[in-house]
Amino acid sequence: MKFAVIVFPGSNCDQDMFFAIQDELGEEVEYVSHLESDLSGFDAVLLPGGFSYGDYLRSGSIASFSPIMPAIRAFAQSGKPLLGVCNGFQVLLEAGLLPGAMKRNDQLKFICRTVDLSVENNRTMFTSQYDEGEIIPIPVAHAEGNYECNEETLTQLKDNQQIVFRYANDNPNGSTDDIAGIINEQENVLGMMPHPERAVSDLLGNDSGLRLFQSILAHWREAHVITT
Amino acid sequence: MVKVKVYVTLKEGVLDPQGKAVERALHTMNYDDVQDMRVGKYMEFFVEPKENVTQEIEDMCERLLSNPVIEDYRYETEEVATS
Amino acid sequence: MVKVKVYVTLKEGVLDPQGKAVERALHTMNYDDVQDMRVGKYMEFFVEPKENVTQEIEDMCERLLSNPVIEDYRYETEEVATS
Amino acid sequence: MSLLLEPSPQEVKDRKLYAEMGLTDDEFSTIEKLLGRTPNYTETGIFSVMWSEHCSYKKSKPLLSKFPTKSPRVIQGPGEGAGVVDIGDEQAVVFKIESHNHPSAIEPYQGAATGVGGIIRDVFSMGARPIALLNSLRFGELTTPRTKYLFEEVVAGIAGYGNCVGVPTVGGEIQFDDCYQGNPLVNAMCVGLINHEDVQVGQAKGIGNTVMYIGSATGRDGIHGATFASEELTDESSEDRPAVQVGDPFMEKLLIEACLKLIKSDALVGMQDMGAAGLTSSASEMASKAGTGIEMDLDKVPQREVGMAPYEMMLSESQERMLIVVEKGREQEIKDIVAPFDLEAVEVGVVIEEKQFRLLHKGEVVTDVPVDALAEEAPVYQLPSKQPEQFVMNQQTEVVLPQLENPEEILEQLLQAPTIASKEWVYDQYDHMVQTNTVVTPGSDAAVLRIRGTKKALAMTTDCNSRYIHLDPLTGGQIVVAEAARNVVCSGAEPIALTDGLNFGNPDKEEVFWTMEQTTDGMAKACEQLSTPVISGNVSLYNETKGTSVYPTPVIGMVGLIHDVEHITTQHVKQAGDLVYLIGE
Ligand SMILES: Nc1ncnc2c1ncn2[C@@H]1O[C@H](COP(=O)(O)OP(=O)(O)O)[C@@H](O)[C@H]1O
Repeated sequence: MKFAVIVFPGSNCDQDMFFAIQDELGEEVEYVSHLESDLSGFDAVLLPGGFSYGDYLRSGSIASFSPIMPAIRAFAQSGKPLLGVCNGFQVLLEAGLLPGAMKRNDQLKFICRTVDLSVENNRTMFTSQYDEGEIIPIPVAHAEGNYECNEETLTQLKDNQQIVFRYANDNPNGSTDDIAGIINEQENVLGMMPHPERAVSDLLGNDSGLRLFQSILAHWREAHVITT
Repeated sequence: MVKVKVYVTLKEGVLDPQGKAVERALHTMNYDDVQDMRVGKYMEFFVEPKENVTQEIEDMCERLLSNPVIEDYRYETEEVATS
Repeated sequence: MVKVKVYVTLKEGVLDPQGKAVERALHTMNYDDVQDMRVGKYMEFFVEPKENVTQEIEDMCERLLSNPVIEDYRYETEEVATS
Repeated sequence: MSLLLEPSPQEVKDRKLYAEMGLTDDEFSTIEKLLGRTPNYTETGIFSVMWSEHCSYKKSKPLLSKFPTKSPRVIQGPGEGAGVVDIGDEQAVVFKIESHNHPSAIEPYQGAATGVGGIIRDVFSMGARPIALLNSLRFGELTTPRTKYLFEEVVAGIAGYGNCVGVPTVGGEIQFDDCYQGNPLVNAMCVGLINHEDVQVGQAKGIGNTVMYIGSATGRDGIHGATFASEELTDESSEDRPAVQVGDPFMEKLLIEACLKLIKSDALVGMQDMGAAGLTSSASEMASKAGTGIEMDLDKVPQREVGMAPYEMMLSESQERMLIVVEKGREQEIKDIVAPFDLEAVEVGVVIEEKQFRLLHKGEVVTDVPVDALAEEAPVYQLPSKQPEQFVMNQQTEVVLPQLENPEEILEQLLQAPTIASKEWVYDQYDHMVQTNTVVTPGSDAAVLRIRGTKKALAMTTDCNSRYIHLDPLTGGQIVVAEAARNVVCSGAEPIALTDGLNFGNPDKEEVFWTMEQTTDGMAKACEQLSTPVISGNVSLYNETKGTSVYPTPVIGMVGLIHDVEHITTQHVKQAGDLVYLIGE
């Protein structure tokens, strides 16, 4: 399986994402510059965290006009897995690929720590390797992760089970309904504030994010490999 | 040149954590009667005068300068002599 | 009530990385003629009318709402009926 | 300031304008002798920054020379942007500490942020990828709104910059004490990782080679910052600053990535960041180290503001700028390498044979001085010192052993003291995990980072107990080094080298200088004993307000090597039933 990690100017979790796939998941992965315009050779696309364009104005806003964006939209259309983490999630929101918007954390500070997430929906291509309702510790690191949407959108997210992750115990940023990650209606575009790619190795004390990438792989294998 | 001033604020009904914090800070500094503090963005820039300049400014505001999902914007323009 | 609007901008000569980045972004979106973009803060709030209200607002601006080392501020006030 | 209004050389001399820039009468006449004429306004400004304590170490050099700087592992000791130490497998670790005390006292967020930016540039200008940041902070007691403001903003500034550039802030230390009330200390350390073959030097070699400028345009920010750092803070200090430097971490991130590409090109000859004294120090030092000269055309320097005078351009401390020397004729290659990062490399000058530092502006020569006069021939002072009476009194004080009646209560009180209490509030704001190498996160004795692709790891810490040094500088100086080494050892590492940030008061006071001598004696001795050479460092003097100096605060940043990640130990208690031992006296 072949992954793409998109690199915007100011992305800084691109390498973490790359190594998570290459070293821990053991699959093929390439960096793709924001200046490129074609993603057709890839089976999954990852938008990493960081501060694209310094996160000036609003997080992810300037990146959402990058030359690569039409290819990302097309990729989302194709039904293949598109994952945005942290800044990647913010880019997906700014680009309108996921509903809602981000505000500054309600305590107005950057926050970096490991929080408990509950897996609200394990029937997606990103979460099949988790149990429903399972609590997993995953690090967050952001200043603008306070997810906001209107009532109508929230109802829709709930009705369609688009809320994939919630903060289980303490909500670090004040997000609406403790939302930590949401998926689009077609269920192939996931955006989440916590960083699964930071939780893929025993040496660093946490590998509970690895199963997210394994889920993507399992989904791809089902479609492409004849199980013996 | 046309001087443009853009004001971006959170939509009514959207909680403003920053405004809240600033208001609280002012209260602790004994400015007790400060109410309904909202913090937004203010942008100033220049563009060439042209026929459809207001349309262009609105486009910029809607596409980049504000996020219509949670923000409102308004703007003012003023013709200024080139310096 | 008095409605107060405060505009905070970086002092002239102080680098505005945000303004620079936004200007660049607008250029790549083909708004080529945008120049001298500066991004600042905009605040709105209400206070009770009182004699020394302008003095009080200036105090707030200097003590908290702006950072006098790198920012300038200006403000407008307007009497409004209590809602 | 327009060129027309610039004072003539005679006026600079007669009206003693040089004194306002920080030069003494003697220093000014030395300059006249070196030049064989009276320097003009721009030249005087250039000398004043290059001969400031901040750039020349004219008052601290004799003390620094006591430090051991060599070991079989040391590849580059003091003298370059940062020191370089071998860690095997053709890899090396690069690190340095730097203070940003006075800017942080005036504008804490930007002061701290630009301090972080500056130290990161020192490390990647050596060719290393920055892999970790640490800091060491000192504030007054957390009882006044001003101190709380300074504390919160400094932490926010460090976080704002480090988080954005994607270098994890993995450690640090904070002390609150009244002596820092008017003069907080903000020291930042950066650690980088490099392959031996990539080590760069900041040298302008090769006559005819091209000098190029990359990064932010030059504005009027922080003019005379180096001089400012070499003076006491006064109530007027805020007005002293023409414009505070504002950091642009996004630009820095682009520079890091672009420069780490550049070092792979053999068209690159030398690279240096524009830190204190900006264009002046970077250009003249690069030439001086290479035994060459540089001629620069200031009209080509990217400028953010209109009508900048040569004086302003040369003394500006605008952030996020790099100066590189490139093989003649290969400028386009360099431009092509940096272009994808939205950066431009601009030709601003040429390496010349004559060892002169020559600047042109609007077709006129506005500066023409020997490079060595700037970089090498700055005066060095042997300052007088005197044992403070306070010290004698301290020595005579009888040791009192406190009798505790309610130890539990006392312990609780101690744990509540901000200096001792958990610093989670602080390091929660730092992204300490980005780059996913942080094995031991903040909160333990030392931070530990694995080196990807090897079994090795690095331990790192910053330490300084300034009260000990205040009471007994010789012993205290030894203690700081030993404490850092213990922290490194406790994490499972072998200490390999250190960087030091010497923060003191006004060295012209004999008592202060005595303390500096004693402290550095103690440090040097401990460094010898522990075989931990000093590979880089920084000196920040004049940390005083209203005549009162801060405690002597020589911050140690130490790095240790863990040969096998299996051997990493953390501070935390692991399970009930484990035995507790006390080792040592
Ligand atoms: N206290 C110190 N101990 C050891 N080396 C020091 C100390 N202070 C400064 N140095 C060294 O002197 C050199 C010049 O320092 P500095 O002027 O701060 O460099 P830069 O201009 O690159 O910031 C550097 O190599 C630095 O490591």
